[in-house]
Amino acid sequence: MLVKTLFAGFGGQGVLMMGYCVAYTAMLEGRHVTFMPSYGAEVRGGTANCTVTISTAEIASPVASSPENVVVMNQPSMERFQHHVRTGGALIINSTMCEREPVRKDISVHAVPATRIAEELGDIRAANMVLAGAFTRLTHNVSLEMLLDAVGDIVGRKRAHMLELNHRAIIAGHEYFDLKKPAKKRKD
Amino acid sequence: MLVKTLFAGFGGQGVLMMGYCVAYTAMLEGRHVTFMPSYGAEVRGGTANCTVTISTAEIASPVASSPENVVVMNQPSMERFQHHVRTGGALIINSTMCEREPVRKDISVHAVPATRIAEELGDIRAANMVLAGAFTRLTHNVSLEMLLDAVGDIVGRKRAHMLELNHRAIIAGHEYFDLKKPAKKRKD
Amino acid sequence: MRKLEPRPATLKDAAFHYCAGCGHSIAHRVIAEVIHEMGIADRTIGVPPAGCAVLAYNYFDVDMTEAPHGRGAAVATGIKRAFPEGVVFTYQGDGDLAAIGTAEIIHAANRGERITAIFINNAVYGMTGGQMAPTTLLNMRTTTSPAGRDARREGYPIRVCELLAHFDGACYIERTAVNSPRNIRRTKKAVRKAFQTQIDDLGFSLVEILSPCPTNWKMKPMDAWKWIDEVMSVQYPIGVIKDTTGDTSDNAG
Amino acid sequence: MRKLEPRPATLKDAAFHYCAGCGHSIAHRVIAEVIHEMGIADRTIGVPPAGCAVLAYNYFDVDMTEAPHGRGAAVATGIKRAFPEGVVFTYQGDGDLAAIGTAEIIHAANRGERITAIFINNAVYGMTGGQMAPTTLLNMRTTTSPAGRDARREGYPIRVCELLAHFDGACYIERTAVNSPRNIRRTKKAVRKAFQTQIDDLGFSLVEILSPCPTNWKMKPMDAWKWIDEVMSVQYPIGVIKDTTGDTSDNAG
Amino acid sequence: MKAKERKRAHITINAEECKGCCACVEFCPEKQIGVSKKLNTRGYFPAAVNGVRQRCTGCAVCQVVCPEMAIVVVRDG
Amino acid sequence: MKAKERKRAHITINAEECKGCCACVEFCPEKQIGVSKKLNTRGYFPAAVNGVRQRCTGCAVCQVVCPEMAIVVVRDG
Amino acid sequence: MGKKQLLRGNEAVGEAAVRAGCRFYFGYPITPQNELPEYMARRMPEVGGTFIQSESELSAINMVLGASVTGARAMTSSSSPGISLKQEGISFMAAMELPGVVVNIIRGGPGLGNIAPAQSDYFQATRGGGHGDYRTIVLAPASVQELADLTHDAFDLADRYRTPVVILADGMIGQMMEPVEFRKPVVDALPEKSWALRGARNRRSRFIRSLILDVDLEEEHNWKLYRKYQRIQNNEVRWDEFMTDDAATAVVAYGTAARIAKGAIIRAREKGIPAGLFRPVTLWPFPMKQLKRLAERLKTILVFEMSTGQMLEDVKLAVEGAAPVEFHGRPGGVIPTPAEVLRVISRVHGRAAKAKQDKPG
Amino acid sequence: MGKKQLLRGNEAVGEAAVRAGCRFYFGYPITPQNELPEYMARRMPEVGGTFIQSESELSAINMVLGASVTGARAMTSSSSPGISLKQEGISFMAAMELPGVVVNIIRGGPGLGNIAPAQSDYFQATRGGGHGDYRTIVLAPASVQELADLTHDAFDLADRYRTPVVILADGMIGQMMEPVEFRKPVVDALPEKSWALRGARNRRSRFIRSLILDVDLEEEHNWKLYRKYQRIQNNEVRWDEFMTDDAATAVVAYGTAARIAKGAIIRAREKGIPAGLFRPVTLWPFPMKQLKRLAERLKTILVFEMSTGQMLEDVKLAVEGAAPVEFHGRPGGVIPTPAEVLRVISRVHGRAAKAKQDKPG
Ligand SMILES: Cc1ncc(C[n+]2csc(CCOP(=O)(O)OP(=O)(O)O)c2C)c(N)n1
Ligand SMILES: Cc1ncc(C[n+]2csc(CCOP(=O)(O)OP(=O)(O)O)c2C)c(N)n1
Ligand code: SF4
Ligand code: SF4
Ligand code: SF4
Ligand code: SF4
Ligand code: SF4
Ligand code: SF4
Ligand SMILES: [Mg+2]
Ligand SMILES: [Mg+2]
Repeated sequence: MLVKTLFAGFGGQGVLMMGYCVAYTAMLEGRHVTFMPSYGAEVRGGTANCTVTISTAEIASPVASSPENVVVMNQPSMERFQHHVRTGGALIINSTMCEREPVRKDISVHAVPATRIAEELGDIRAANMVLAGAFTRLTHNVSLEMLLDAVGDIVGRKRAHMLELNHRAIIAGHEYFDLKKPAKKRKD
Repeated sequence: MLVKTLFAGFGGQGVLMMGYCVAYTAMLEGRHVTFMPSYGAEVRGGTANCTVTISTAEIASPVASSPENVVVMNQPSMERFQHHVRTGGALIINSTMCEREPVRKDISVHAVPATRIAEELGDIRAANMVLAGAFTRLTHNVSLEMLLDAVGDIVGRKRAHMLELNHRAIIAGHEYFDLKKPAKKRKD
Repeated sequence: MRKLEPRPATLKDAAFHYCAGCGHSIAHRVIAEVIHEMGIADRTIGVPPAGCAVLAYNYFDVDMTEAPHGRGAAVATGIKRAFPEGVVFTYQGDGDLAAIGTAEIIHAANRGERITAIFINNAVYGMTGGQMAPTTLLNMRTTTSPAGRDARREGYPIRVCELLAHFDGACYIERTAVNSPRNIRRTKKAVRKAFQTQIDDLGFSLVEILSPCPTNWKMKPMDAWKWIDEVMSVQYPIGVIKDTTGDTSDNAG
Repeated sequence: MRKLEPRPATLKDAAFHYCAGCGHSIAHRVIAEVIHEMGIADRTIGVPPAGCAVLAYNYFDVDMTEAPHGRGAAVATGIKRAFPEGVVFTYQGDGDLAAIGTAEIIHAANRGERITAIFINNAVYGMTGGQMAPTTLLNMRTTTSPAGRDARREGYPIRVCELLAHFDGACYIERTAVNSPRNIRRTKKAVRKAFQTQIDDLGFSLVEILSPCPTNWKMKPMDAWKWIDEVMSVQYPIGVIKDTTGDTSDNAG
Repeated sequence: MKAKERKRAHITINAEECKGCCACVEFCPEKQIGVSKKLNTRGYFPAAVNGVRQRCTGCAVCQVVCPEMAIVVVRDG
Repeated sequence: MKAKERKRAHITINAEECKGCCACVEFCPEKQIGVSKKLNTRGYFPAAVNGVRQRCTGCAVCQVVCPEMAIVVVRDG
Repeated sequence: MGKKQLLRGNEAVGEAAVRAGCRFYFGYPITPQNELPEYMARRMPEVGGTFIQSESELSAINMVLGASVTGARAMTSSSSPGISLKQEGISFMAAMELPGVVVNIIRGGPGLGNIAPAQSDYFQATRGGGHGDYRTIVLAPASVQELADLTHDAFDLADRYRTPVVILADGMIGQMMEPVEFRKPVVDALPEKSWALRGARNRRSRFIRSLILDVDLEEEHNWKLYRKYQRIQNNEVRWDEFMTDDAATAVVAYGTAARIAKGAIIRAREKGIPAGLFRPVTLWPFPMKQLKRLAERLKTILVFEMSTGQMLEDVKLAVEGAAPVEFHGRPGGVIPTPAEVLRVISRVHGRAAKAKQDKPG
Repeated sequence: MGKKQLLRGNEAVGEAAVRAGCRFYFGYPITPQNELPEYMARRMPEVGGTFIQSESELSAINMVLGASVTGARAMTSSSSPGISLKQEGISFMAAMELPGVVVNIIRGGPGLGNIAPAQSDYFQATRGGGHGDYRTIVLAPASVQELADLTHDAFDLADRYRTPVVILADGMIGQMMEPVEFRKPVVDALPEKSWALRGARNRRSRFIRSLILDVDLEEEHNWKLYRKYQRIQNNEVRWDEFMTDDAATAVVAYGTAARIAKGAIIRAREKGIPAGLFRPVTLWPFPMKQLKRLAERLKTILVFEMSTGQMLEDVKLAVEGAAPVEFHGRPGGVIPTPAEVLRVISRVHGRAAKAKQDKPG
């Protein structure tokens, strides 16, 4: 089993951190994993993205031209990367920052008002964690528990306040879909 | 026919000019010729040498480990290079500057008091031309006439005084052996 | 009704890729305006650097050629010697000019090459992500001076104008900034004078432009602009550092 | 009866390969005397250049390592950082230090590397046969400035001491010569003080030695020695150029 | 001079080219410019003319400082 | 001091190591040194002590200036 | 055995170097290797080491040379253009027999090129981009774990053979994060270096140099180096094979290209194509004999590089015609996909099979 | 047709360059090529050209790059260590498709080595010592006359293919004097260069660069260069054969080694040994097919280089096992003698003859 996920958004939205947390979780789960940041002159443009590949076997390439999942944190990233999602794959959207709907009909689209949820939790910078939580719920690519653990390692258990905020954001994202009726064409 | 001659002396004695004149002469005679200066850190030591190769056919290598002829302008060069002369070859010595006799017995040795002759002609710096003249007489490697011509080209016919001095020196060197009884083991 | 066109004809119609509030954008416009106003667009050759401005040829509508990182002054020397009618300028960052390109700029200045160097001092390596530059201020944190630049370990911030003023071939050297309307106007005058120095065959000219890099300074753009006034220009005082052109009328800025 | 041994113990028993009247020979002896007298032979590492002094390790009886042409200051930096107890000196010609090695010496000085540069200024490239150096005087003929150095074409003679004095990391900089008993003694004091500056962990030190190259100047040795007094030291004044050691007692020379 | 500067002018801001650096906001002597609350498609909050009625003098300071050349000053006079 | 300097000393010159640069000749305050007329084996005319009787003070200037360390000063006192 | 960490390739190099006893890092920024100097800038002060951002790549390699002279373990890193600038220094270090580690995180070239991953500096690394008869050991990792492991080994090899060692990776391996475990023990005491210079205390002074004016001695030195290089060729060849036992077609690839090829080979096997992978880990010494031996059992060889074909020459030199050699190259920073390589494998294998059919027996 | 002059190799390069229309020389002193910059320092002012002794070899190559951008013919020269410093610039010129001539008068290496003649920079010249997928045309003269001729051609080739051309000679050819005749007509008008930059007058502005951030475009650029290199390989191979018609043993050698070998072959023939010489004149493109064709008729090949064996690899790549390849190398600045090479030829030939005897038929 090999699954690739692309995370994208503006620089500063914590896109790389989101991908890193997911990749770290997979490592804790003992899986093969690669995390590949986009790098380069694009950074000037203010957008960032990364690809996380999780597999039960060795990973040939850490990049993805057509990932199974795409998580986007804003409108421009959605516009651009929706076209990358593999047919039948999932597109997870930070709906607070995306006004328009994606055009793709052959993929499942999941909208999470991540920025709004984070704002409600007290810090819009936690929007990435909301999406990470939603990601675990929607893809089962990594487990919620391990993600919480991973974030514990990464944020550092001493920074209790930050950690708690992140944990709450992850759980909120995870639970968002329990409260909500299934997305169209949703699949596990 | 391929003949190599090594010219050696202190820097400033005009060793390279002597070799160059001989090489130039050979060129005028339509022969294949190479002129190879020694170069390198040795220059600091104040000695200089060069090898002139003259041939009727293409020349494979412009250097010589055992040249047919060696022309030396001073004692240290004589000490060092007498050992390079091919058995049966010729060693031409500026006897004014060489106190000791060469030890080699299997070569013909020709002593010319070149510096003294040059001094008599008015300029000790012409000692190299005296030796060049002697060289034509002793080796027949290049002709006297052509050497005079060559030096005309090189010194430049406008510098009449210099040219005349050089011509007189060459001729003096050439004629020196006519006035003198043949050297031991002398060969043409 | 009269529109004031902000884009000089010597700039291509392309949006800058620089970060918000970056000084490169303003420096580009100012240089383009000078080239336009002096009417030299058809004989100007620019040499952009490796640095954030590496794509400057996408903006300037004059002939341009790349140079390896730091070698702008040598490339410009080659150009100018082969095309003396040309107006040749390098556009170089502080990493490019004051680190890897130290020898090239010094010897071009010393030879009095008739070229103009536009030196963008933003106190960091912008393009590669905010490493320490020779011009990084003491105690300033960068990705390669994470504890703040320490004189003992990393040396002192280098004052390029004062250094190059040392050379007899250097004719006109001024330091300006692009962090206020006044400084931007001053920069324009300086660039014009530097080009004129070259055109008048007087010698080497250089304009150092203190230029905000909000991204790597980790400041909001306007904080970065203010920081130039409050901190950076203390180490790097704005003004004419050297002028042997004989024409000092413009030096007040 | 008391023999005054001319050869310090820190010089190997080998005749110099330098030309008659060459300043390298004297500079070598002076440095060796200082090392001997300071008792630091067992922790000194020297870095000879590409240049006439490339074989300096045949003379100095201390540990030495080669550096690529011009990179002495970088090599010495590596050595000193890895062996801080050491006394590390570079020995560099004007081509080596002021042309190809410009960037290295400037940044070493700016970082205040605890090394000492002995800079042999003979105004030409000696080893390679007398080409123009950055320090060649105006109108001086060399094999690559056959019409005499022309400022317009070839730039101006570079004053290395004054240039390096610009850098805050440079702590002690003096220019001397080896063309008279007095200047030779002065040179010795300067070298000692430069080493002391390093040992006292104060910063970068450099001694520029005006050094005759009779061969490439095409002068008799004593004419070359006099030329230093009469011509060369006008362009390159002898004296302490910078001293922030706090100890100025020796500066009179 | 003052009188002349006071004469009517207005500016237009290209909200898509603006990167929200706030230089114009900072330096407009008449405080004519503020920041929009709406992100543009490149992810910046662009500058916007303050309020409805402009008291712009056409001094062009905003244009001089704008790194993106996103501002056009129109002198109505 | 003067008296002390005047005391007897002499020098020896290694004619083979000498390169004939004449620094000692030039700088000896007592003009004790001249140039030999005989080339040494390395092709130089070496320095040589002038005349028979030396008036050397042992000041060692010659030694200080000699690039080849070819001079040894011997203070006889 | 440490625990697994999720590390970026560039950082893994840094940590592995520190664990291998490297205390001197000199470098100059260039993408895509910046995280390495940045890591060292943070890490070196923690372990009492030295980090200097030098004024240029040239200075950096010469600082490495200087530190190495004292017996210390030192390294520098850069990416393609910066590595070109180090060639003189590398040639000097090889000549002076100084150990040292040079990391090249290759980007697209020639010239400024771009900052994407490439394998176009193979010639430079394996043939000595500098002047003179010398070689450097060249190690080519295909994962972040292997990058860490080889970095450690690089210091050992450099010291053992007194020669510079090049780690040749690309922007992908430098930038990518993967789980890494530092398996080799931390080096506390460096190997004794009897040749190092730390002052002539209780011994005679000595020097280290590459200038040998006497041509006979210089020739001797050249042959001495040559013999050393032969020893390295005999002892230090490393390579990896995957599913080659019964393979008819083998892909020869290294580094990033090899791991992509491996993915393609797994899929090829699923499709019934008997493909395998031969992966040189040391690019110099190249596993000549090993590849020859394999080639004798093969129908075809497919050389796959992220370049226009450089290792290709070594493969041909190794194979000596024992099997036909085909080439697939993607230069310029393109990261090819396993699917693409699979297509090429299928084509090449199909052609070989057909050729066999045409000439039976 | 000029008259014969007795010229030093280094000076012949200078005069040939001037006659070929080169008006820009930038260089830095290094033995054994100093007479070239010194010649240019005198000569350039006479023809209205520019000579600059740059502050370093790095600056020199970049000045050449700059002059070339304007359409001028420009050159630089150095010897081994200095050529290493030019590798970044050469890579840039190749990438930017800028003509230019780089002369390497090789000396003994690696490192500072010595100043005697050597052939140990073959790899660097033919494989691109710089980074990225590029090649330079490499011309290897064996006499001063040929050095002059090839210098002239170098400028034409550089312009025709918009690529840097390397002249690879050694200290012997650089220092030696031989009669030279400048046979090619003096170039008065340079070829039109539609791409050159001399200000955007009556045309749109343009730029020359090597940075291509888009990997697909950079790949395209790489393949474009690759196709150009193939064109060069098809059209510009030069080589020379001597007595190969009936040869059983051929010596493959270039430059100085080739002329020494020729002397040996003449003597071998006198002794009845059927030896011949295959001399590549272009080292890149290497005369692959031509050597292969010859090899098929041979018993043995003896590669003879003044190095530990670099061209050897190209010979093996060319010959593809068609004949056994033996090697004789003299690195470090040694100038071998024809007598010595004759001994090796005799031995190698004898061995081949014996092998034939042992396995008759
Ligand atoms: C030889 C070489 N070394 C390093 C680099 C990488 N590099 C590109 S730009 C740059 C420095 C950028 O800093 P600066 O010159 O200050 O320009 P800025 O981006 O700040 O405007 C570096 C190190 C390169 N392209 N080539
Ligand atoms: C990279 C490189 N370029 C050039 C040279 C040749 N070279 C050796 S010494 C030298 C310059 C010598 O001049 P200087 O430094 O002034 O020392 P001097 O001989 O005058 O004491 C040069 C150019 C070299 N060895 N390496
Ligand atoms: S990184 Fe700095 S210098 Fe570069 S574009 Fe951004 S703000 Fe400008
Ligand atoms: S060439 Fe000059 S510097 Fe070199 S040894 Fe001779 S006199 Fe001294
Ligand atoms: S023109 Fe002047 S007054 Fe009008 S908006 Fe711009 S800065 Fe303000
Ligand atoms: S100055 Fe320009 S870019 Fe900055 S906020 Fe104003 S309009 Fe936008
Ligand atoms: S010691 Fe003094 S007096 Fe005696 S010879 Fe030497 S310089 Fe002259
Ligand atoms: S100073 Fe020394 S080398 Fe010079 S002439 Fe006197 S003894 Fe000889
Ligand atoms: Mg900068
Ligand atoms: Mg010098």
